[in-house]
Amino acid sequence: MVDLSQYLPILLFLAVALGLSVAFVVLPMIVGRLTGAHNPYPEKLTEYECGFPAFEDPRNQFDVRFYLVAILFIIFDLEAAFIYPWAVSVFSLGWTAWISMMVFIAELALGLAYAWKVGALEWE
Amino acid sequence: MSYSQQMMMILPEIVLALGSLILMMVSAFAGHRSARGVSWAAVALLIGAGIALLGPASSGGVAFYGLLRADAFSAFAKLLIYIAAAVSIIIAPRFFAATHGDDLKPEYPVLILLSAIGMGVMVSASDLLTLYVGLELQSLAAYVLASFMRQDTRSAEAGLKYFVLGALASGILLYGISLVYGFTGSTLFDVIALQYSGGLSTGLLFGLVFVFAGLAFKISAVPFHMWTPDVYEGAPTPVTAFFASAPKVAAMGLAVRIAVEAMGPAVDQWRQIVIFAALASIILGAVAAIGQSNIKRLLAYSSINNVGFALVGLAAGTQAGVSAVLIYMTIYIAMTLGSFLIVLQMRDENGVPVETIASLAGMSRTRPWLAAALAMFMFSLAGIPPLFGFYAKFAVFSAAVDAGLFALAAVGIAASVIGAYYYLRVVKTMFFDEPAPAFAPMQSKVEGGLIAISALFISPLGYLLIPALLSATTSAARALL
Amino acid sequence: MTAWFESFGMMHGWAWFLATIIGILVIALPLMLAVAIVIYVDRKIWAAMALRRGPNVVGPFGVLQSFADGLKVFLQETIIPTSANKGLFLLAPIITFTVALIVWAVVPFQPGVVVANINVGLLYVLAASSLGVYGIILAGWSSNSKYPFYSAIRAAAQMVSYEVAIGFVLISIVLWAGSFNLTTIVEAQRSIYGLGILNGFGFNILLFPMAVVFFISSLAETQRAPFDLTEAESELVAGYQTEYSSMAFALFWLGEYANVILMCALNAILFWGGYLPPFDIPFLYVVPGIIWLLLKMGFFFFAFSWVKATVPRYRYDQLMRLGWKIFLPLSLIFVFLVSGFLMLTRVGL
Amino acid sequence: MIGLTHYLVVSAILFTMGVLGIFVNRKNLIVILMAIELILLAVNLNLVAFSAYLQDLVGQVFAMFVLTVAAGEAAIGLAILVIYFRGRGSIAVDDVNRMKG
Amino acid sequence: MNGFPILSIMLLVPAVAAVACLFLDAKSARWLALAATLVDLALGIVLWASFDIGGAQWQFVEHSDALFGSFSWALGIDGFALLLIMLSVFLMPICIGASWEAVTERVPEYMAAFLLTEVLMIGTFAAQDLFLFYVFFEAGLIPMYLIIGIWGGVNRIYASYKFFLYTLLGSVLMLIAMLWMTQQAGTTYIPDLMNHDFPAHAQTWLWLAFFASFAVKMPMWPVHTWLPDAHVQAPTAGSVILAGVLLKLGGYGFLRFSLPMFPEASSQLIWLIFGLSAIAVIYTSLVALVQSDMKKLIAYSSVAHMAIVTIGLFAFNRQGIEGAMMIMLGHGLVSGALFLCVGVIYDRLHTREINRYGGLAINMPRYAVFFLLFTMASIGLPGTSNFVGELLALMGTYQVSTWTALLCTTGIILGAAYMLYLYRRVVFGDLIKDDVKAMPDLSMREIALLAPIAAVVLWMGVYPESFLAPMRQDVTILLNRIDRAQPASDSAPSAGNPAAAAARHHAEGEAH
Repeated sequence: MVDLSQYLPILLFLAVALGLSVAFVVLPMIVGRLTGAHNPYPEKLTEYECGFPAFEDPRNQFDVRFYLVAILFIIFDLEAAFIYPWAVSVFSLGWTAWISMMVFIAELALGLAYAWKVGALEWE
Repeated sequence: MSYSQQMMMILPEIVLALGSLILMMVSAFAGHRSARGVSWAAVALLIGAGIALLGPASSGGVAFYGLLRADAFSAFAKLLIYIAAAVSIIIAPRFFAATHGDDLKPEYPVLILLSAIGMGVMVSASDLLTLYVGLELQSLAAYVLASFMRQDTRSAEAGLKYFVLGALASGILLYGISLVYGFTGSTLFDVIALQYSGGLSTGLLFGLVFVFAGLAFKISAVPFHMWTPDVYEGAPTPVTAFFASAPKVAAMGLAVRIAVEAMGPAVDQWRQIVIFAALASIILGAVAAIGQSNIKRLLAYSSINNVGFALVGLAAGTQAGVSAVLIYMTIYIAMTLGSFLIVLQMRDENGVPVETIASLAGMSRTRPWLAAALAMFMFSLAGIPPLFGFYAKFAVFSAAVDAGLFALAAVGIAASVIGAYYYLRVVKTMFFDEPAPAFAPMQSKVEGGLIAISALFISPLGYLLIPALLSATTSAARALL
Repeated sequence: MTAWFESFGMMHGWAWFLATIIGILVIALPLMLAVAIVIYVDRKIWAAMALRRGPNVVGPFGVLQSFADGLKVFLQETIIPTSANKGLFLLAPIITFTVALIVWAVVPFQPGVVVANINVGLLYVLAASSLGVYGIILAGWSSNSKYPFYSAIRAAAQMVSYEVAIGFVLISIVLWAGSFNLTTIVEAQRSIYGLGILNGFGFNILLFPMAVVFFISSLAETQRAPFDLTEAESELVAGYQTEYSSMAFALFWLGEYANVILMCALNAILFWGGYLPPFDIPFLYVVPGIIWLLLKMGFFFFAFSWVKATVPRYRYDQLMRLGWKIFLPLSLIFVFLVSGFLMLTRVGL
Repeated sequence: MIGLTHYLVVSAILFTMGVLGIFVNRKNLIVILMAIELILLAVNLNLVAFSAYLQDLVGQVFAMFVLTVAAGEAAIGLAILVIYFRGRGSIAVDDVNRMKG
Repeated sequence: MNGFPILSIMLLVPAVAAVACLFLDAKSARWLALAATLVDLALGIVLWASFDIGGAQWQFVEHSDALFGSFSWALGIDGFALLLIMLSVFLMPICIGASWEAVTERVPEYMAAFLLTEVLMIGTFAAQDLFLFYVFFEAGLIPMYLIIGIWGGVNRIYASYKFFLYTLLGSVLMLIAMLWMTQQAGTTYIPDLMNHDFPAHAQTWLWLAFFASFAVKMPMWPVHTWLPDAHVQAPTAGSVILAGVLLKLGGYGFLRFSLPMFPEASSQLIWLIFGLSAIAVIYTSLVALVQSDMKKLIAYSSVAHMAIVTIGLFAFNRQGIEGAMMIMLGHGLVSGALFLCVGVIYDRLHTREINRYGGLAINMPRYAVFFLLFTMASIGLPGTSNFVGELLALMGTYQVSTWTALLCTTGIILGAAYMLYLYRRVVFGDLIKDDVKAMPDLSMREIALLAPIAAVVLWMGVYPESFLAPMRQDVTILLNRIDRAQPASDSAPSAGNPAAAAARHHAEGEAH
């Protein structure tokens, strides 16, 4: 199996970073209680609005174009996953590999052109 | 083998892929008004791809380090797929024009083409990876097609169901594939077959079971059939016609190829699964269809039922069995496309499509030819001679009996009588009942012509085609076994 | 350092563990310190460009301003709105800050000085920085308040849009370097092109446009001006952090600046030679690599502030257009050009 | 030492959770999409574990394909979900019942 | 006639006419149908005339392998088939004539359905390929389904379904058996199969599968229940063709397949046939006795008559088989004629209730005469066709099973009872009902329909040799084939023949 020990520091790093972040969030809350800064009351705990109660559900429907961006992102970002391995091996694989990937990129480009033309990228 | 030779083997796919990309651009730049042009161009492409099958695409053998196989089997299945796809494209424009003014979008033929490419890859696959890519290409386009009428909640719901269960099926299939890969150490069908010939470990058995379960989803065999009626009902009728024909051929072709080519040595194991699925599909498809009032749902259960019969051929696992499956699918798509063509004609005087069986009442008096054609399709689906549907059943049961599966054959064919009951109901409604309001007259000569062609094909005249069909399917089957 | 601990008779495993933890802390703690300084510097530069004085009360020239701010928020009350989803609300800043920190695990400061010298370092950078979106989305969603929600959605869309462009830009780098390992990438920039003495892909005529694209994308990725629409006060109050207070609020700021510093580092490492001196002249190597790296990062940070001070804010549609209609096609074309050029020169016809 | 079996067991658990997530979940369609991803995750875990065990790269290549195709699938699923939501105004699983038969 | 594909032509003529009918109006369709059936009749007469009695077993053979791939277009007839084909072509013009005025709705389709039925009937009798036979045999369902369903009575839908599904279920099992047989024997050619010895253990299953199909078609008790429903609901001509020809398909099947192909199984399961037949004769005769619907009565009588056919067939001797054939022919004519007679008065009064009639002898004397003739023929009065058949069949049966013969003979007596009772109630008595009084006597058209049948019925009764001669040689061949399985006889006390007994014992041993 692949030697995963190189990745162990990353795990440690993650633990340390997580510990630091949690500490930064939790400590002030404890300190707040100790110092008496912790003093909630209902008005303080309402969500931010322009001076009067909110009219509608804040998690209302939002523009479908955001979904569109999400969908396009998924496509383009993950199709790039094919290109990464290719990028480090194309020179040993030769022209066949290069042409194949160019065909693939051309298809991606056509997809982009299609999305562009049908207005999926418009934000007016 | 040179690179260009290998490219020649996938010429049909190349033609379709390039063509569909170009058409996609055309549809983006020219917009709605290009719909008809794109449709006919797509049909032309399918014809072109069909012609391209004549070359090395049908005789080339193995290409791309064993990933793909261009043989008679794949060529035959592709031919069926292209025909079904072309018909599905031709029948679409009028339906969409008639359905709350939602004009046909030029993307429709493009999606069908993309799906057809995927199906072509499926039936040519000789590696699990190719299989998966082809399957997904087909499925992804199909999901979109199912929810193509965006304003219609039923269509969206159909798309959703199709997507969820289709994705689940892919997942199950993939899980099986991962096990097969892990325990055989390869994704190439021939290597897998070697491993399977040396006895069956638990892992291999599990892999086999999951793979077959996933495939059962795709061909809508019981117990993984539950999406079929809803999707068939909800999807736009031309799309339903497409679903009932081409992907069935592709998935069945794939199932046959995996069963025979990759898991051939484990025939005793998968035969049990196939036999169970076949009988359950035949019986459930027939019984559940009885209570239906919507013609599209009825045809959905009919497709489940028919898949069961086709699986009987696969259960035989012999060359004759494979050939019988292909014969069955050939005749089946003619029957099912014909039936859906007639469903498309079911429009009230305002041109709004209707789907209830009751609205067919007395059609033999208002539209005698249409009624006669539908009656032929129904009798043929029921497998009553002298219609060609009989020969389809004859072929599969003949193969099953030759392979010694008497019980399967006997139970299966006895259950076909249940199926006959609901097919008869349609005929009864059309011929015996008092006429309901007549449908709007048929406007399209093309559709009339297609109905006539498919009706002629399944009429007794179809028997004259048996020698040709038999030699084609036999050489196709020989390519596998 | 492991060997040093081992000399005290420790087991190898423990020695390694201690050494790694110390290494991590050596990065993380100064980083937080750096963030504090950087915030101060940012404000100073900004002020200077606007002919203002900037922070100047706490400490000499106001250098302690950030620390005072930190102490203040630390002592503040943590307010959690009643309508918020409490667990997620607190989780959001934790994620943001954690993610901002962990990317540093693969950044090489000198030859061999790196916490985890993994072979797919660049992929790790991409993967870890993508996670930042979660913090923002969670913050906006869990606040259960209008403005944070809209802001979070915008921020997410913006980040993912530019991530696409960045993904393709990096491919050009990888093609040239032939590796995902960041150290290897830095080493690959040693005097390869550009008159034989310049160190850095950015000096290469084929990669320079990509360097520019990457720089601008990193602005957008960190939601710095002119792409700071998520915090456009006139529209969205304070963006997704609107409901936050105390250290939770500060963590977003810390995370944001940590990301800014990271982006500066990445710009330096990927395009401008990292710890290498800018010129491939032997005596420049006398200066330790880390100094060169810090200098380059400092330069980029200055550029970040400069932009912030001088460029007006983009509209959202302009922002998206830039990402999808200009950068993405451009980066695709450069993948073609770069790989084609390299094929011709390395493989030949 | 962690061996192949451990990976397979984890993968099997994930797979089961995914399948159960689809059939048991009665609440939200998004959860179903996530359950599908979980299944694919299980598959990828299997593939990569086998690939490492067999010293054979095909499994990893396969995993890459699964990843990307799954992305496409998720994109389409999301799109269909949006269409459905705009038509029905709900993504509760129990509301997916326009057709019964 | 060498090389002239007369059988194919006989199939082609009505087939083409059927398609043509669909394009015509009612009047032309009638004439076209009549013309086509008459042409077929003429061809049939030519066929009979040129049939070489005592010549080759199979005549007019046509064979084309290439046509269908897995099975071939093989036609050819022996004596049995010849006679049944003659029966079909003879009855068809009469059926068309019978519907001339009775059917007014959707005439073109009606005529097409009938012509199609004719094609399929001739095809069934002439087919020499196992699957070609099956196709023709089974396809007959479609036109009959439509005929009953569209032009039938009130309860037509139920009847049509019952007819269709019963028959289908029986047939599909036969198909499986056929598939196995062809695989085993390596041929689909019926004459070859008839000489193929299937293993005894398999024979039982195959025999049962075939039995499932033919028993329904025949129909044998207890699967006969579709028949009364179908008869009652079908239009007159439909009943005629159903009783006249379609019921004979079952008998023909036993004769063509069950006996020569599975002699051991036939012999082994003879108790089944005899038992069911004996029950059928008595039970259905009793049921017929209490019917108030004329068609139903005749339908039940058909079941009883067909039961005598089955016992005759399975008597394993010349008398039995020849007798069974004679009953099939005779019953085809007589029951057809009886249905026509019912149709005649039904056309006038639109009821089949026996009690609604009475005293027809007074105002419809010509009708009464014809009706009397056919009633007597049905009873089996000497001089009529059925006498010959029933006598021979019972004689044959007596040699095998005294008891069966005895029980079945009671059927003859009961038959006399219900037929005479029917005749008494309809034709005799006082003419009191006004609407009955207003009924006119037979028209020329109706006489033209009934007279030929009457002539043939008398001909068969007086000179049966014309009909026995063509099949004599075939019976011999069949007997040679099945002789080895000859069942034990309980009524022929003899000195005993050790060799035959040993052979029989051996055969039975095999069968077990």
